[in-house]
Order: sequence, then C-alpha cells, then structure tokens
Amino acid sequence: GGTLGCASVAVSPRVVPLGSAVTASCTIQRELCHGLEQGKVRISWMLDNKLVAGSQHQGPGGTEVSNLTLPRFNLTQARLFCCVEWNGTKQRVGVAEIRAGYPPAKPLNLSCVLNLSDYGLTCRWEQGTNSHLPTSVVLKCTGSGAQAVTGCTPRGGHSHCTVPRQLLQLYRQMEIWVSATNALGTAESERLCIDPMDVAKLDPPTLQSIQSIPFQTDCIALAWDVAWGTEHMELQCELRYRAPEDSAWALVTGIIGQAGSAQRCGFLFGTQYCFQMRCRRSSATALASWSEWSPVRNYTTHEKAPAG
Amino acid sequence: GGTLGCASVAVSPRVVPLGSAVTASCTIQRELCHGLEQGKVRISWMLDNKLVAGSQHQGPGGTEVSNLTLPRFNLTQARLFCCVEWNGTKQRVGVAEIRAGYPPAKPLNLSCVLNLSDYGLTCRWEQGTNSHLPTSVVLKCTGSGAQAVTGCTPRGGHSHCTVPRQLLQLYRQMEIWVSATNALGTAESERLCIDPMDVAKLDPPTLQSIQSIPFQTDCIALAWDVAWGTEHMELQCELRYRAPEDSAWALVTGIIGQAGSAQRCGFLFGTQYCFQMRCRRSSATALASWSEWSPVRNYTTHEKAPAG
Amino acid sequence: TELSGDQDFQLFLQRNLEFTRKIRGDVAALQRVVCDTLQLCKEDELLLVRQELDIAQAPLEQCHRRTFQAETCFSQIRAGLRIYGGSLATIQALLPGHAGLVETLQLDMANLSSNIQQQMEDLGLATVTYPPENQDPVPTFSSHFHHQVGGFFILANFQRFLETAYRALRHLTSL
Repeated sequence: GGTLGCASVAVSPRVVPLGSAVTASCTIQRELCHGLEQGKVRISWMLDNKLVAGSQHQGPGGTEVSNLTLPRFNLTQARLFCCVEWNGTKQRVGVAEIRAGYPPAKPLNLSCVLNLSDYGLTCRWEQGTNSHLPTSVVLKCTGSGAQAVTGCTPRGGHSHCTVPRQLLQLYRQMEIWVSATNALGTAESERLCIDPMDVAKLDPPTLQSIQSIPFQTDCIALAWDVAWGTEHMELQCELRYRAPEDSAWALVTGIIGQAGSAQRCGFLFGTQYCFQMRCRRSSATALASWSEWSPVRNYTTHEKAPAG
Repeated sequence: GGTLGCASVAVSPRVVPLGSAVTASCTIQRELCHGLEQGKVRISWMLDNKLVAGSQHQGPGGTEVSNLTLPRFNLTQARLFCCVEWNGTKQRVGVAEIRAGYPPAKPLNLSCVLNLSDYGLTCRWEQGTNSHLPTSVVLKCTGSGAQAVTGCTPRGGHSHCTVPRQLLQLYRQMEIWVSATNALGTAESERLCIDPMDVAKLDPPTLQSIQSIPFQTDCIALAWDVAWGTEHMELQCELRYRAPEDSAWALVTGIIGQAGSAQRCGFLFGTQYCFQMRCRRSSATALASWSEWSPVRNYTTHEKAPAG
Repeated sequence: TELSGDQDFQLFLQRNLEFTRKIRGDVAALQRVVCDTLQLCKEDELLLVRQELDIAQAPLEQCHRRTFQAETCFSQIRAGLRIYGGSLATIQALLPGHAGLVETLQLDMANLSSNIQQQMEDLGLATVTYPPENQDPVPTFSSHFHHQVGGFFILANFQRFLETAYRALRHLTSL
C-alpha cells in the first residue's frame, strides 16, 4: 500500500479486532521525493488528525524508516498518515486505511413465511451486535442432497430477504440458514429444516352465509369459501362465535376446510351472534401458522314461535 | 389464413370499422382431411360459439367452398370458425380472428411539466374514446429543424409519459405532440410549441425570517431562499399575508426572487400575521406555472410603545 | 417393499398428493384461458384436426390398478412430467399473456419430479437423473390454428395424465 515512490506505508493487519495492536512502517526513499534532497528527513505519523510518535532509523539503500505500534486500536476506522518535515511544515506523504471491529455475530431467531400469492419465501432473523466492519450477509438454502445456493441477499443492512419461487423446492424438506462474513470471520445461524409449504401464510376463509335451520331448531347452518390459492389444500379450520353479552368466545375445532359448510346447535333464539373462522394446512407440522380470523359476520337467530 | 391443409379460411379485411360488413370464405380440400374421404362435405360457420349460415358451392380442383357475409360486424373481437360435419359431430377445422373498432381518437389537452429534480418532461393528455383496437401511442418531439423522435411511450394504456433529459432541447422552442396509430388509422394531437424551461415546475421559496423594523415603524423585513436548483433563474415572486380576522389575503406582486429580502409597511402593531410566498420564472411566457405557495410562516408584529 | 407403514413415505404421499392437486388446478386454469380466449373448449369438436397433429402422450400403464408396479409407475410419472414440461413451451408461445402461470407450472412439475426421485432414492429404488435443460424438440405446427388445437390437446392429455398419477399416489397410501 501507500505511494511506491517517495514514501511507502505498510500496515499489518489492515483489519484488526477492536482494541488489538496495529504495527505500521513508513519507508522514505529520499531521492524520489522532490524537494527533500537536503537536510535530515524527520518522519512523523498522524492518525486521522492526531499526532502519534513512531521510532525512526536508517533503512537499506539510504532509505529512512519509521516504525509505529498502536497498542490498542479502538477506532472502528482511521487513516494513518506518514509525514515528513519540509520547509518547516508537516507534509503528509503516504497513507494507509485501518479498520477495526469484531467477527460477525451469529444471526439468531431465523424464521420464514411462504407468501402464497407469489410463492416467495420471506425469512427474517436478528443480526446481533454490530461488527463495525463491512459484512456480507446471505441467506443460504439447499434441497436435500442438492448443492447449497444463495437464496437471497438482504438489501442495505436489512435482516430479511425473500427467496424467489425458482430457488425453492416445494413439498420437500429444505435447509435454510444465514451466513455472515467479514474480514475477521464468518458466522452462521442455526439451520432451519422446513418444507416451505409448512410455513405458508394462509389468507382467512370467507363466511358466505349463516342461516337458522327451520322448524324451530336451535341450530344454524354455515357456509364458507376457503381462501383463493388454497383450494387444493387439506385445511383444518376453527369457528368461534359469541353473543354480545358473552364474555368469552365459544370455539368449534376440527372443521374440515374443504367441506365448505357445517351445522351447529345450542343457539339462543332471537339473539345476535358474531362469527369468525380461521384455517391452517392440516398436513403441516406444528410450524404451520393459523390464518388470521376471517372478518366478523353477524347473524341474528330466528325467534322461537310461542308454544301451543 | 387458416390451415393450408384440410381447410383454409380467408377473411377480408381482418380489422374493420365497427358495424361494417365482413366477408369470409372457407375452402375444404377433402383429400387432405383425414377421415373426410367419404360422403358429402357440409360446411358451416361458428362466430365464437354462435352458429352462422354461409352459402356452399364446389370450388376449383374438387374443393368445397363456403362464403359468408356478416353485414354489420359489431363485436370488437371474435373468432370465426369454419366447421364440417363428421361422424355426426361439428368439427372446427379452421379459424380466423376478426377485430372491429374505430380509428384512434385525436388526443386532446396535451400539457407538459418539467421536473427540475431530474429535468424530465412529463406530458399528459386525454386519450378520447376507446378505439377497441390495439393502438400504439407515442409522444413525439422535435427541436426546430431537427428530425422528429419518439420522446416517450406511455405504459399500459396510461395517457402520460416522461421525456428523459437526453431527448430535450433546453432553452429553445420544441414541438411536442402525441401520435396514436391502429389498424384503421392515425391521429395526432395539437402540437405544443414550448421551451421546456417555460413549463418548469418550481418548488416554492422558503421564508427564512420575518422581523419588525425597529423604532416603532409599522414595517417588517422579510428574507427568503429560492428553491434549490433555481438559483440561476430570474424569478418573479408574490407574497401574501393576512391577519387571522382578515377575510382576504393582501397580495404583493413583482418581487424579484433573487433579491432574497424585501420590506413592507402598513402592518398593525401587536398582531399575528401569516405569510406565504410563491415564485415563477420571470422570462417564462404565460405558460409558466407558479410554484405552490410556500409553507405558512406566522409572525406577530411588535407592540407600539405608549406615546410620550 | 412394505410401504404404507413407513412414516416418511406417508408424509411424502400426503405432501405430493396436495402438490398434484395444485398442479391439476393450474392446468385447469390454463384450459379455461384457452377456452375463453381461443374458443377451443370441447374435445369432440376438434377430433378431425387432431388426426393431422402429432401430439405427445406419456404412457402410464404401470400406474393403472390392474398392472400397478410402484417403481415403474414412479418412473413413468417422472418421464411424463418431463415430456409435458417440454411441450408447455407450446402453450407459452400460444398464451404470451400467461407466461407467469406456465412458468409456475413448469417449476411445480420439476419440483414434483425431483420429490419423487428423492423418495425413490430413499426407498432404494433405481432412478433416472434427467439433464436440467430439456433438449426435447419443441413440436412445430403447419398453421396457427393447428398450433392452438395442439396446445388444447397437450393440456387435455396432461390433465388426464395427472388424474391417473393422482389415483396411483392415493392408491399407495392404502398399500
């Protein structure tokens, strides 16, 4: 590094763990510095704009060499200038850039969601402490046996990105992890082993109609549509309902999504209830998340005819 | 035409003015139609899925020909199928696509605005009645004497687009117009003859400070900055102010933008006024539009000291 | 080999039954587009023209109940997915406005085929590894109408192929 001609500055290493030592040397080849021909060459150093003292001695071939040790370099970034006295002024004649930081922190809490509108897999994670160094972060993925590929690269320091459909292997286990690399090392997150379909985010079903079943029963019939794009899935759904004065929801579980309709009894007569429904893929493992609850649908059950 | 083999359908013209006549002919070369070797060839027509009757006669070289005339074709798009009877079913053996519509309407109310951040010229116009036909619309522009070029092409049926800086001739008259072309003709808008700078959309100035002038005058001094990117322009500005109880704004015109400051008298003492300012290029023709009014700036004039 | 007890195999079947239903849904969507835009909706109106066309068909006899043989049935499904994956290029040219749906279909078919291959390997069955790029020649047609009818029959044949493959996978759940 540094100018090869009049002065050449060498620093090693260029990137150091924060707080560790840095050594530098500056070699002045007098005959190559116009105007430095006469008088004694006095070398000094400036760390950005702060004077730092080095030791100077004669080097090979009539060169002058100054060595400098910075015991605990605790700036994340600085420019180390080699200077010489000239006409009573301090002349900066060479420079080296020094960076300091930490190896990348291990990315944590990796989680992914498959968006069913474009089948992109969006993954999020926590980056951990700032390493202060240029760090390249990529999301890696591999189908079993297949070669690991870069799924996506987060933009501008974000800690999420979306793997496009083309790189996914649907309906089969994939391994997904985050890899962060900088000059001081590499860190990898835990490996997520999932079938992208198991983390599909479903839109809620739509409650289409609710009717009292005739002849004075306390039963109602419900009909619903599953969300667009889930018609081919085996869905497990839940219904909840309550009358305004009820404090808690009544919950009906284990409803088969594809059925599209169901009956339920035990309702009070002439009472307004509000209903909501949600679904998730029944074949999915515990990972699968429920859809949001569907928009509320209100329905008032019919009046009971006066007896006899 | 349709299939060169067994059946060939000819329609002329392929694109017609809506409501005009369309004639078609279907030629069946029996020996090229596997399975049609025996029995009489009975040709029929289907317009999309509607049966239409044609007349059939023997054509040259043992072919069977059917002609069809649709007196008033008032669909904007249809597929005309030639069919033959075969094993008791109607077989579609050839097709021709017919489109109908109008020549493009003359684009109206063309106006353009120059965006000073990227010097793109955004032009808008009204497309006029839908021609129902694939119509290519382009914005043409030419510097005086220069060859006309395509300035930009509106996307997806929009009626605006932006001519990039590279195609503009600044500080000189340009001719700009819209040209719409489809199978039935071409229509051009009026030609706008403008110097792009004359339609520059200025950002408003920023009122920096307002102070009462001392020694009990009813005057105030105003200072402002012209918008970034307009420092090189001669600007003509207007100031308006009013006290909350005033119904109308007081307007001061003819302020020189570059001056950066002005004085104004006739204010009540100890009264809160709100001030706004706007500017436009003074050299611009009537076309030039004012900037928006600057954000409001409130100022309360000083109290008048009790006399004597 | 005793298959149905194997937990992984059942999970494979559940997943890829749903996957096949998804693919069938997408093929049906393309058939609706061909019907709506090209007015080609009923097979029995196009039998005469079909005789002039050379439309690829994928054999699946090893998947029929009478002659069912899991290993060869899987291989025939994969071979068929590859044939139809190639001929979808014909559909893409026909329906430029629906390139996205065709691309999704091709991706799903490639995934289904490699899911089956992975499962066959897990079961120790012999498998064929196809080169990634499909070199099969894209069929050419003597006229635009033939090209449209060709596209219609490719989708119709593929839908039937998928129904047979679906029944074979469902049959395996009960073995």
